[in-house]
Amino acid sequence: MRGNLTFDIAHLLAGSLVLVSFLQLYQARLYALLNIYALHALVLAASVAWQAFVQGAPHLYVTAAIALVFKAIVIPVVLHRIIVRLGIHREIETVVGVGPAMLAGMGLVALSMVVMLRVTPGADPLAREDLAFALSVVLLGLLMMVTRRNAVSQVVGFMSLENGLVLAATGARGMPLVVEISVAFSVLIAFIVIGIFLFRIRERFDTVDVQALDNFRGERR
Amino acid sequence: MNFDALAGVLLIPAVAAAALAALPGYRISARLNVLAALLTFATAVSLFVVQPASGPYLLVDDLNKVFIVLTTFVGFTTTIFSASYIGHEIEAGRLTPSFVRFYHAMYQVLMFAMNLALVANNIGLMWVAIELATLTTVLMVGIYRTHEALEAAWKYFILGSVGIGLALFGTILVYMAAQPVIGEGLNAMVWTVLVTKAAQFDPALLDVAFVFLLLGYGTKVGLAPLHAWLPDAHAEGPTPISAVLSGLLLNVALYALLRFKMLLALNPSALAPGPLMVTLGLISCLFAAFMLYRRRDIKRMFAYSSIEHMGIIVFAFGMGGALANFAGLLHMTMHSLTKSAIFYAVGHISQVKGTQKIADMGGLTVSNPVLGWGLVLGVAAIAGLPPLGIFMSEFLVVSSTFAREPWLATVLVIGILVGLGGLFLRLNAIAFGEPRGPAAPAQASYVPMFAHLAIVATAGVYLPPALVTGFENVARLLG
Amino acid sequence: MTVVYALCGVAALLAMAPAAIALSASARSTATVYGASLIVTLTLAVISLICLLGYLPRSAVTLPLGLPWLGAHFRIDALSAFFLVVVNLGGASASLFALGYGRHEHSPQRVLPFYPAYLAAMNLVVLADDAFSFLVSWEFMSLTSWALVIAHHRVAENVRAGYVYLLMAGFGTLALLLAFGLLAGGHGDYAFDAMRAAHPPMLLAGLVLALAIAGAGSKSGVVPLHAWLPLAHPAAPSHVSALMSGVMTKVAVYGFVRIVFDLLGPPDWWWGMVVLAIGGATAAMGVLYALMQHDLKRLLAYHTVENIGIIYIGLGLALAFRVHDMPLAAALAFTAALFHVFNHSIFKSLLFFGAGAVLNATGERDMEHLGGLIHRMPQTAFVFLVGCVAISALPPLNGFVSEWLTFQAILLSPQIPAWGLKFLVPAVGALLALSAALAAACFVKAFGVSFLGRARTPAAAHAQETDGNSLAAMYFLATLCLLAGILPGIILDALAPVTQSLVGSGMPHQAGLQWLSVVPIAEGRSSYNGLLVFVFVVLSGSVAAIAIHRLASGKLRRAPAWDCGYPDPSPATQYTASSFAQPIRRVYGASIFRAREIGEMPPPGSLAAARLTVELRDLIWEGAYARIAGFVGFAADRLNVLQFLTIRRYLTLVFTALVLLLLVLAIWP
Amino acid sequence: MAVTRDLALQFAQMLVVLLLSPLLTGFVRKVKARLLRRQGPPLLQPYRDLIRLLRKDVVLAESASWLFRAVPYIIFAATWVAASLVPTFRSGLMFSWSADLIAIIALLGSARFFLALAGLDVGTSFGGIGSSREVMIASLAEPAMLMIVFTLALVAGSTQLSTIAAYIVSGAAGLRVSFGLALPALFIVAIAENARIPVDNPATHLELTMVHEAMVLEYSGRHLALIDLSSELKLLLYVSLIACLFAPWGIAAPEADAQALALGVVSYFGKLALGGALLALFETAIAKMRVFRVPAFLGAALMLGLLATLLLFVSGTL
Repeated sequence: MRGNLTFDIAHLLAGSLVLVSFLQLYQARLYALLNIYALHALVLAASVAWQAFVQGAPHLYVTAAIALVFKAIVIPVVLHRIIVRLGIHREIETVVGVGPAMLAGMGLVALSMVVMLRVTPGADPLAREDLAFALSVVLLGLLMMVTRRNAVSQVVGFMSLENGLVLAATGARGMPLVVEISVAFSVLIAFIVIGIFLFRIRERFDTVDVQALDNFRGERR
Repeated sequence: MNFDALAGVLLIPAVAAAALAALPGYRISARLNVLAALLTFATAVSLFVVQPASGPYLLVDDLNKVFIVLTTFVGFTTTIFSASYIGHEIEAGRLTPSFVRFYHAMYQVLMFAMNLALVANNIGLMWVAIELATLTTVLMVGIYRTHEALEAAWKYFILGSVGIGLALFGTILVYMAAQPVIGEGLNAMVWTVLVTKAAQFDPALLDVAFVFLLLGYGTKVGLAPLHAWLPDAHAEGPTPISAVLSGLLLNVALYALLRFKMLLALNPSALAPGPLMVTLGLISCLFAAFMLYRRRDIKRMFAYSSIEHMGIIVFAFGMGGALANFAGLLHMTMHSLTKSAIFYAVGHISQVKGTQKIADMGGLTVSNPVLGWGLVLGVAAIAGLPPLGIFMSEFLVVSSTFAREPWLATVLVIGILVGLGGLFLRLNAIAFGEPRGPAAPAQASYVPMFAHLAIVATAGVYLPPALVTGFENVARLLG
Repeated sequence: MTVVYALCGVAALLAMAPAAIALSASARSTATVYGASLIVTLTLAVISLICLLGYLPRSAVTLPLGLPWLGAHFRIDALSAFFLVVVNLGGASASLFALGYGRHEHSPQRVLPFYPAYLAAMNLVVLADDAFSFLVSWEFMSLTSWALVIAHHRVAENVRAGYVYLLMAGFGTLALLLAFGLLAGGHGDYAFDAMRAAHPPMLLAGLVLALAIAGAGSKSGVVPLHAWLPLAHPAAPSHVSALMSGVMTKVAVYGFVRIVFDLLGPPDWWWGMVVLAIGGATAAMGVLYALMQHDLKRLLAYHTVENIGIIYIGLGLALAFRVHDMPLAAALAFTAALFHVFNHSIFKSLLFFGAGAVLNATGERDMEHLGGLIHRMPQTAFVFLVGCVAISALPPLNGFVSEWLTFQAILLSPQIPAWGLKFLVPAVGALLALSAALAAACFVKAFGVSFLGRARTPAAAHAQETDGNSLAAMYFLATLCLLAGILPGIILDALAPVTQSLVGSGMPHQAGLQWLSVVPIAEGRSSYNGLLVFVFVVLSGSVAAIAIHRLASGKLRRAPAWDCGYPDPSPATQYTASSFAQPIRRVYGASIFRAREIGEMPPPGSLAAARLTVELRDLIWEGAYARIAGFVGFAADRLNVLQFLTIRRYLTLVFTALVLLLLVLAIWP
Repeated sequence: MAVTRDLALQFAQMLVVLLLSPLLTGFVRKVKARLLRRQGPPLLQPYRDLIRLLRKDVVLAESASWLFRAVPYIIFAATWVAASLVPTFRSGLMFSWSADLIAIIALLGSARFFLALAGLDVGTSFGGIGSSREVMIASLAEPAMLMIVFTLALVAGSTQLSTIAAYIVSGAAGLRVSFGLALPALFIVAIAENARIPVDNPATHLELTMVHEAMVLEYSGRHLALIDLSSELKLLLYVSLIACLFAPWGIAAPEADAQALALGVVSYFGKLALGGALLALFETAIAKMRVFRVPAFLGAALMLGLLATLLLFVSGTL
């Protein structure tokens, strides 16, 4: 690693990614959420690019590009369309209120910090901090999936989780297959979005859910 | 990489998949499917004769040889079953030829993916393979395009993707742990290199990694509380896929877990993965055992029984030690064979009766004696009654555990007993009493089912020494 | 070498199962299978008898089967030789009986394949010499007998009975599995020799005893683990019921003896008490339950419970004597137990055969629908009567001898210095006496109601005498009952090597005594001579008969029954089974069964029939089994909710698991 | 020589009990009558009854089976053998070792078993009443009797009657609490076993409380005679049992000479007379009880016996 500045910048980017995750948790409207997600992807792209520069690994630029084009532009637009086409109403139904969710998020970030900083200092500090942030992003993404009812916001949750993964992957110095993985994940996300569109999942995953089929099969007692 | 058996195990399914995707007409493609599976199996067996050297991407050792042969064998028998099953489905008009073509191609892709996951020498590659296997099964679960099938597929897809995500994170962490020791680049993801250096890895990182891997791959193994996708995927997919899911895919995920367990076991200061696995195993076993009692859908019931047995297997590996590991391997093998046999029977039964509802079948031993008694035998086997194979493994697990950890063994025994009760409660309704529902003779191929049951029955009283030595080596490998 | 012969026989039996499936189409399958199994079991019985008498070597063999690194060990020693005799004698007579009885079986293909396998399994249990082969054979025995229990699966209650049976069998097997796990000590050495060599510490040994009682006890039907027995035994075809009641329970006793007396090493001070208490309770409860039954086969099944109790009393005494090293007394008690094992296997099979013959002739198991069969089936009635006298422990038949020996053993126990026993043993003795008396009462009821009196239903009125094979089997067993009763010394001597090997001493040699009488300890102390008693009774009876017919009148007139001048033609006015049991029910039932009699007397003038309903409650079932079943159902319902969550909730589960594990990591030291 | 003498004595004993038993019954009836200020039948009346019955021919119910006809002989034989094994005037009889006390009780038990069956055989309600009550009573009386046997056996260290008698004569036993408990128990059991008041009434018919008489209701002629004779034998057996167990004085030892034998016979007659008189006295003094109070009555006997046994288990000296 070269000097302190690189460290700080990577740190800054990763940290801001966490911050944006919090912003996502904070949102109450779908469109806003989508925009924030675009921002999330943008920050990710930046941090990936920076990592590419720091590690001198040109292939990471591809990942960054994917993040930029696909996640920051295409997906939000498509989802936007879907919302319009399916006439999904714009409020985000939450399971727990925004306040508690934020608190839980805090807890998760703290948890991931503790877990990661137990790592013996021998390891590359840049990687370590990065990992801590990545883990918190992942957990926050999961939290989002768990605490939001709308299908779209859950998808967004999943995508930010995946952003966390990419962040971790790129943070790992010289990790092979990163590009492939990010591609694979983009495919996965595409599948999900298509699924939402195909299955006409208006409100939440719950509407197409095993409940229906179990009532149908009469297994419920 | 010159062409050897190892490449064969991968190439044959890949080529077959391409061919099947191109071929119209299900009869010929079904035959081709069988042929390809047979070839794969043959090549897999040849691994025992000449063990090819393992490169940076692929490897063969005692551990995965067992898995590969098991996978290819069940894969092969399942194709035979699937031939007659799909034939009936087409006549019944539940599947259109185009879907059947897709199905066959996907089947081979699935085989390819699972074999790849097994022979992968690279944790990243393994991850990719398992993700591929998951996605293919998702597509096949949804193949009937009924509301329930899509439901199940969607559920499987979402939960599976999260699992994949967690597993990836774990994989990255393992790389992070290895990278300072081994250095950047590919080597830090290669098993054969990792195991040599595992002792110097950062234990804390390994711990976190294992948590994520346990949950990520555990989702695929179907451990409670990560099991949610499993029963529905089994119940709604075509029965051959249920057989493959229960018989193979769970094993493949388990294989991944075992690999990482070995890695942790090699590192003295990392946390022992045993307790975690034991806990999850017991939870799954007990939970699934109780879930059996309220089942109305026959396939879903056996899906839960798969969860129960995966719990027992994970428990055994978690206990560790030569005896328990041996028992775990044996149990896994026996479970794959038995459970797939059961699903063969169930597939034909549900085709005969035209339903999967237990309430609508009954007196099967009267209306369709062969199927009925086959099912009874299978259930007896899966419930761990002698002289069938699972009894031996359960005997070893319980008796070896009881001397070390009496309470754990007691809990496990309770789980087994409750499971037995649940299974036979339903079996009585299915196989005995006044026959109900249509009793048309099934045009079924009984060969795969009874072949499996015969193997299981023999294994219950006699294990060939070669197999034993093989298992013992693996058990030693697992520590 | 002997064991090899035995294994060959077993192999032959096993081979018969697939053969039976192959034959199931042909009409001769029944005769073939039962004939073959008759031959094989008879040969096995002879071989093992010769071996028990010591003319064949007691040998062991290891086959490359079972656990790979252990192999399947088989061995014949004195104990297993004796039990082999019991098993195969029962098997042979059952096969002979089935040669006739089986012809009436309406779905033979559900009986024939399992029957020989069942016989083979019981033989294997007795032969096995390592934990794995033992348990495999043990559970295989359960599995095959389960299949036989549900042979008539269209009757829902049979399937239910089979279900309860299978669960209890599984429970027992797992208990034994744990016991062996303890004995083997975790290092996977499951050969019995190794277990004999390594004695577990006393506390663990106690645990093993408890597990052995749970495992072998549940199979042999000790209270309160007996619940499955009266359900399953009657459900099976009668010759199988005979095997289950007469033989399989004995195999279970063998398992108990093998573990506790052979593998477990020196007993702890309290073992004898526990076994004694269980035995006493089992004997008394069994016979009381039996008295309340009016289903003939279920009544017999409950009597099996009682007799098992008597056997366990003997075993408990033997343990107690062993603790305070009194080898002679221990030998006496142990011999009494084994002798009762033999006796019970004989007369219980005989009685079940009789019940089966009745079932065939009338299609009825309910005694309330029988009556007067002695006129229609005199021979069956006669042999059944012999069985009744034998099981009621009345001289000069065999049942009396074994109970007499048990009493003699009890009379030796005051010399034991342990205080707990000083209170326990007399109580158990009283229970034993009580159960003997009640058993007599119960079989007066069983024989009197179903065979004597007047026919209560047309079915009973038109019954036909059963066929020759069945009669042959029953006469054979009846003869054995008599012989074992009047010449017990021979059997006691044959048992000597068994006691010698397990409790370190044998009873004094009986063969040399004058008039073939039996002297357990010393001439002055007690002695019994069945032969003389029998001869005296026969002589004096016939002398009286001859004298009277010679000197006084021998004339005889038939006339309507007098009945104090109020004869009633309707057979409904006879005493029924339940009315016969009513006085005893009033004495014992109120407390044990919460028995209540509700009489509805219609007002004067109304033409409605007065009715008396008796309700009994099975407190053990309600207290234990029903509760457990209830709990399982409750838990199943509660957990079943997890089948119907939304995807988001499932994700929550995953998420929680993840966070929990991470927290564990975080706070891990 | 000795063998023939023993054999002779054994058969003498058998004849003695057979011939004396009706006399004892007659004696009891006579004493009862006198106690009631009645003349009563002559002493030899039972013999006359027996002979008359034997001469009459049997009237057999149509629904009676072969068992019904065999039972009287079985009962008679069992009771006779049992009675002839109890030492009366001389202990250590030739075949006394062929059945100890337990076996004798069991022999009587088999007699009862068959009698109860006979009660059910004709298929009348009265027979049913009789047998069901009989077995209920027996189910309490037999355990009580066995407990008493335990008591004696534990004291004397033997279940052989001769040995017990000899032991008690020898005085080694002394006076014991357990005997004090066992004697009344034995008395109660004897009352119940012989169907005497207050458990049952040998003299009546057509009473819903009757037990023994109800069972034998359908018997007539020689069968009835045998049954009566065996019940008389049973009474004699119990009296001589009590005599031999609790008052064995005067019984001639096995190696006794002629005059000792004579003494034994005389003392035996004395004991019989005393026992019969006491029984008659008791029967006249007490009233018949309801059937369902009998269990309590017998339960008392069982408790006494159990208590005596317990005492002996806990301390050998009591």
